[in-house]
Amino acid sequence: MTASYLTEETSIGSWLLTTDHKRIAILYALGITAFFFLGGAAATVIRLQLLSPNGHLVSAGAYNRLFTLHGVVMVWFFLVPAIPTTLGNFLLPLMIGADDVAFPKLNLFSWYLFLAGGLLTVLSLVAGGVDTGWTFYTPYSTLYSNSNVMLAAMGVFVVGFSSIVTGVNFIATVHMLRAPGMTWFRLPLFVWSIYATSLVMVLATPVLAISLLLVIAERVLGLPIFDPRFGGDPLMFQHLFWFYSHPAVYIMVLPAMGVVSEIIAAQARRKVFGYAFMVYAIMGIAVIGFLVWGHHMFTAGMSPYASLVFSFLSFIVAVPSAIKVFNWTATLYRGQIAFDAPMLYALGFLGLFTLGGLTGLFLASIPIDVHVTDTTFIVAHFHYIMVGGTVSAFFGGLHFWWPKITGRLYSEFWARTAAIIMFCGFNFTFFPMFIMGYLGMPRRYYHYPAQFQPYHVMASCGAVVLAVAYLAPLVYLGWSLFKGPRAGANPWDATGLEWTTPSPPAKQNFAKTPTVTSEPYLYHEDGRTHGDPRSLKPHRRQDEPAE
Amino acid sequence: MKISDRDREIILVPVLVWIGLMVALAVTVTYAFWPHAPVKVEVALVIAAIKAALIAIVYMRLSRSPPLLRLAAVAAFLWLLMLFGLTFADYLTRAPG
Amino acid sequence: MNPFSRLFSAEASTGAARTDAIFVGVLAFSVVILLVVLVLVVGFAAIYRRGSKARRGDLPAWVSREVEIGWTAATLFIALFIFWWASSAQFSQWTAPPGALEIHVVGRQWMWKVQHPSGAREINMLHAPLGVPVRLVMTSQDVIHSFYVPAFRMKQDVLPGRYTETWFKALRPGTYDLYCSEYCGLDHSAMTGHVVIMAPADYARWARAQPDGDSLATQGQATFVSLGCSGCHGVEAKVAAPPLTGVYGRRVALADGRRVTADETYLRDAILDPAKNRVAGYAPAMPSYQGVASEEDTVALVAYLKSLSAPPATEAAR
Amino acid sequence: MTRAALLHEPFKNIPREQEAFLLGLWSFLASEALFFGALFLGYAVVRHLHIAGFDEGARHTNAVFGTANTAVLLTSSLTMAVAERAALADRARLARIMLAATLLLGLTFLVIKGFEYREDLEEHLMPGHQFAIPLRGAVLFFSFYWVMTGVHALHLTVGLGVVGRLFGLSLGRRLLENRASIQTTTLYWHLVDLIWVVLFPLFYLVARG
Ligand code: HEA
Ligand code: HEA
Ligand code: HEC
Ligand code: CUA
Ligand SMILES: [Cu+2]
Repeated sequence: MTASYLTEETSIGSWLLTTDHKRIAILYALGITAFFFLGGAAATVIRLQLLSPNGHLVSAGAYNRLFTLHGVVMVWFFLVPAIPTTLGNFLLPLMIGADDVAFPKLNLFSWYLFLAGGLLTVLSLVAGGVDTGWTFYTPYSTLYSNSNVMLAAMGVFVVGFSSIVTGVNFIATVHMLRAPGMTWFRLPLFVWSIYATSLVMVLATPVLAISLLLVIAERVLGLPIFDPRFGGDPLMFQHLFWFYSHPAVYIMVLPAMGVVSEIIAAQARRKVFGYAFMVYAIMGIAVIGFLVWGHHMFTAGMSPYASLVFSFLSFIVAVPSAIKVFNWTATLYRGQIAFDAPMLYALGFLGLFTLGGLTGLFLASIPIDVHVTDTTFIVAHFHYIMVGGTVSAFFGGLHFWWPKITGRLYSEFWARTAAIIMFCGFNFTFFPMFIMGYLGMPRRYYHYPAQFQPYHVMASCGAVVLAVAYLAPLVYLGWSLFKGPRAGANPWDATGLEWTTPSPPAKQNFAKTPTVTSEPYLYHEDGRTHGDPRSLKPHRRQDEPAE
Repeated sequence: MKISDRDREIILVPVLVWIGLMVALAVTVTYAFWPHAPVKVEVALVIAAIKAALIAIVYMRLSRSPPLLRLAAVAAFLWLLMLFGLTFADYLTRAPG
Repeated sequence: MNPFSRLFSAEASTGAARTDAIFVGVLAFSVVILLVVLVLVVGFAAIYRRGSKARRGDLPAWVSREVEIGWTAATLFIALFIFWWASSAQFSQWTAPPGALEIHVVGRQWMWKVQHPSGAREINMLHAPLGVPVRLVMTSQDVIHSFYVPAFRMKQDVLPGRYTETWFKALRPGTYDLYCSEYCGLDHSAMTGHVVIMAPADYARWARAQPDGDSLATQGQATFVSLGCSGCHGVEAKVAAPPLTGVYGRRVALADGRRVTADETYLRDAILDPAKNRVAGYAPAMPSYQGVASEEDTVALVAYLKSLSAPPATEAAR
Repeated sequence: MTRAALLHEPFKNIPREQEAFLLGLWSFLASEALFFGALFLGYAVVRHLHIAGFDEGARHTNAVFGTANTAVLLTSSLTMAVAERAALADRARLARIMLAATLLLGLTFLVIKGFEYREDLEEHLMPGHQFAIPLRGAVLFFSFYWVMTGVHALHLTVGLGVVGRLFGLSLGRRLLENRASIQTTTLYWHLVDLIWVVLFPLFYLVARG
């Protein structure tokens, strides 16, 4: 057996100075895992504190720092980079038949930026934390907060720059390095989704950078940019912030949609239904997503006419998401559906994203939003999409490509069990928040009126279940690294160039540049067989090594 | 010394554009300081736009770039339009005062 | 009371019932859509599980581009319908009906200060009459807060440096929770209070019984003198300053050519930021009272200036 | 060194690699456009809210410095454009001279800007307790003035770095091989110039005469 990208060189230096996209993906994965558990630890303390209406597990100031840390870390250091920089980095070149991303050194540089941003943020934590909420609203963040706003904002600024660099890299890669015959409409949907995500990263992130820069300028140099005493307008900050942060939610969900498309097609052994529409939907979400940011400001003191426009556009942006949901559903029709762990995660995504997305429609309706904005209803909405949706999809993708990345097979039993526990624990944690949110429970509340306690207790119990489900993969995936059976090149019998390479791939992805001659997802041949099981590949993945 | 085609491309075109830019600069400064001239801000911005376009199209070679690169430039412009358009949808329709 | 027994907390204002109706409507749509998706997914998953005997093969002819366009159009239609329904309900209700009782709210870390037209003041409490539209004119002394009364389904951010407003018409007497729902620092979760809705006669009695005495406008009149406004705007003033009788609601021509209607925000700006709207035909002599007049002074001054317009808007409701 | 040696992984041919560099850079420029665009937006919004104060502030900047700097920067764009065209046409000497000129002009800009900043500070135009203009809004004008010119100067400094690198290569006679670097550096320099062209009227011209 020839050396894989993992074994070719093994020194620490060969990792830290690598320009191999696959190794960089691993580096990112390590960082992201650390941040996920850091954010998760904060969530754990939040949930413990909220067990009782006026508990004193932590102080009010510490509570505020905890949810800020949780939001900042989970959004910028976990979910925004999660799929693009790990699965995206690993798979993008493989899927389009390239040997690496367009600018390999820049790719490594981007990881160091990520690391630097992360260190700054951790530093702000060590130095006492930040208490502004992940939204950094002025004038609280500029004039009133006594916490380390500057360090944290700089951390986010730097990691934003890392985002931009990664986006630029991926855009150039998709445009310039597709293998011969890999036309745009032969690209796997995952590639499309990463491409769309990159566009959003490149065009939205600079605006976040500016909004944070202005906050820093006001705090450090005393320039009264948002200071109402001097006529500055705090709402301007909100416009700038949400111009980034709404598109950013699509940075967080588009790659997940890509992952799910791959998994569902492979597990249902069916061509993705309405491929072209899926592509239009991805691009539509990416572009229209830039036009709806004002829906975070319905009660902020914005002009009612602007609210109307933003509400309208928010309903429009829901339509491409609907197209995707229906197409995934239709892909199942007449399939040969297997229920391996990745599929369980993908189906979990489908349900939870739909529910979370539909509650987005509630929020886009102005009268409802006036009532529920800044309540736990919002908290539930975005956890449904981001945790129920994207994190599930991330886990699905991780399991799906685990054999490719590591060359090992994980325990299917434990993986399915974890998937199911995760789904249950998730609903248990966050569904109560919809109810108490509609009853009026404000978010970011350290103490709360006693009538909400039953819901909070439910949520906290659910969170325990959820924590177990998130810790489990650490164990069984870790175990598989050493003891798992070796994986063949294509354990799922899936289409896609990445499966034509050995598992794990060699350092140079393709000994010979592949030529593409057909559309993606040609699973139909199986499906044609009118349910005759004999012509099928074995039910589960093939566990024997290929070579 | 006679000007070859190459020199024309290398030197003449950039110099002509530079002359255009300097003239525009002179015009915009003069107009700005002209007492009581109307629509000053608008004129200044239009001239700035012309200068920016000259730089982008000739110096940055948008006129000869592959469509893809032009698309990137156009995208930047469109996205700026969204940013300004919708933000001012708020500010211009706020209650008077 | 058992909180599981009902999804809705009390609907205590006209707006509450409206919001709940829209909520239930959107909920119905969503449940149907969610059920359709779930039934299809689970159904397909069961029928087409790997190895089942169900018919496979190419898709039937009717499943094609048209289906795709069909459900896109249907979704668009539903989305637009919900938008239209929710927004039209909201838009007709955006501003308070004329003649609403006007109560001023000033938020600060971490309390609510309320000033009634009668001059009564209270903290973390808002007494208001039943069945009368109440308009809240609000501002903040420091950071952004948000005035939230779940029972009214009503919320409005309260911003430093400007007025925001909202309104309600209470339908049921009682005491309701008031929260600050925009994160505002350490004691954000302690910035709560109560709204007490009482019969109009009781409200009038309550207001009279408050020790603060003078009405807000009268307090404003005193401030008008003590801050020296009357030195310029008074009858015998030597400075040429616009007369302020009837200023509220007037169309004012400004020096830069704009014409605006003098509302509360305009009056507030005139006091705190006169450079913003210079009145045409006068020297720009009006000084800024930023830092001199507190938010409460300003509220009183604005109330006084409004009382100079006949008929005083606040009088009708009383 | 031969041209072929310049082909980097993962590219298979040079024209594609070149175009990839250009596309990458243009994407980055689009990002930069939104970066400054957000600042322009801030300026526009606050000016909309405080026209009088903004215009008063704008009368306090020094239009002589501003105009001189615009001329300097436009000229540097000329020299940079010539440098690029010369390098691509294999005229190393001309390219080297023009790169040096660009560096000098860029430095001149920073020096002039330095003098201007000093004067601004002496006139108490830095927002703070001693700020010179009492009119409301003026202090916001100057907040944007400092941030935007500062961020621009930072970009220019980075530009000097990358142009300096090219100049270094040209000294080592290795300039002509680095076509991608030449083109991307030129684009970046022009963008920095372009942004100044828009900044200039906003800070120096809007309320004169
Ligand atoms: C990945 C993250 C993500 C995603 C994808 C979304 C998607 C959507 N979001 Fe969400 N949102 C957040 C993350 C996300 N959101 C976060 C983090 C916040 C809070 C930030 C904070 O304040 O801290 C927030 C807040 C938020 C608000 C502001 C609430 C407030 O603070 O007052 C609004 C308001 O309109 C909103 C709307 C929407 C809409 C309409 C969509 C749509 O894109 C959803 C589209 C999907 C569907 C609609 C489901 C599938 C469709 C069908 C099954 C067909 C049926 C559909 C129709 C009939 C139209 N979101
Ligand atoms: C983007 C991704 C993301 C993710 C993945 C999560 C994951 C979770 N979040 Fe998240 N959350 C946000 C994004 C995210 N959140 C954002 C943006 C906010 C808004 C912040 C703000 O208001 O500013 C928020 C706010 C928020 C709140 C509201 C706080 C408030 O308003 O007062 C709550 C409350 O329950 C909560 C809970 C949870 C829980 C239980 C999880 C769980 O899914 C987490 C599960 C994971 C684990 C439990 C990890 C397991 C590891 C361990 C258990 C190790 C423990 C180790 C030690 C304790 C040493 N979150
Ligand atoms: C030094 C003189 C002076 C003082 C003191 C003064 N003003 Fe004025 N005020 C003016 C002048 C002159 C104008 C018209 C020009 C302008 O808009 O600046 C004006 C305009 C106004 C307007 C706008 C009138 C309109 O027709 O639209 C209001 C309202 C107002 N002042 C209220 C006040 C209040 C309240 C105070 C005290 C807190 C006050 N003024 C103190 C001189 C003064
Ligand atoms: Cu005041 Cu939160
Ligand atoms: Cu949003």
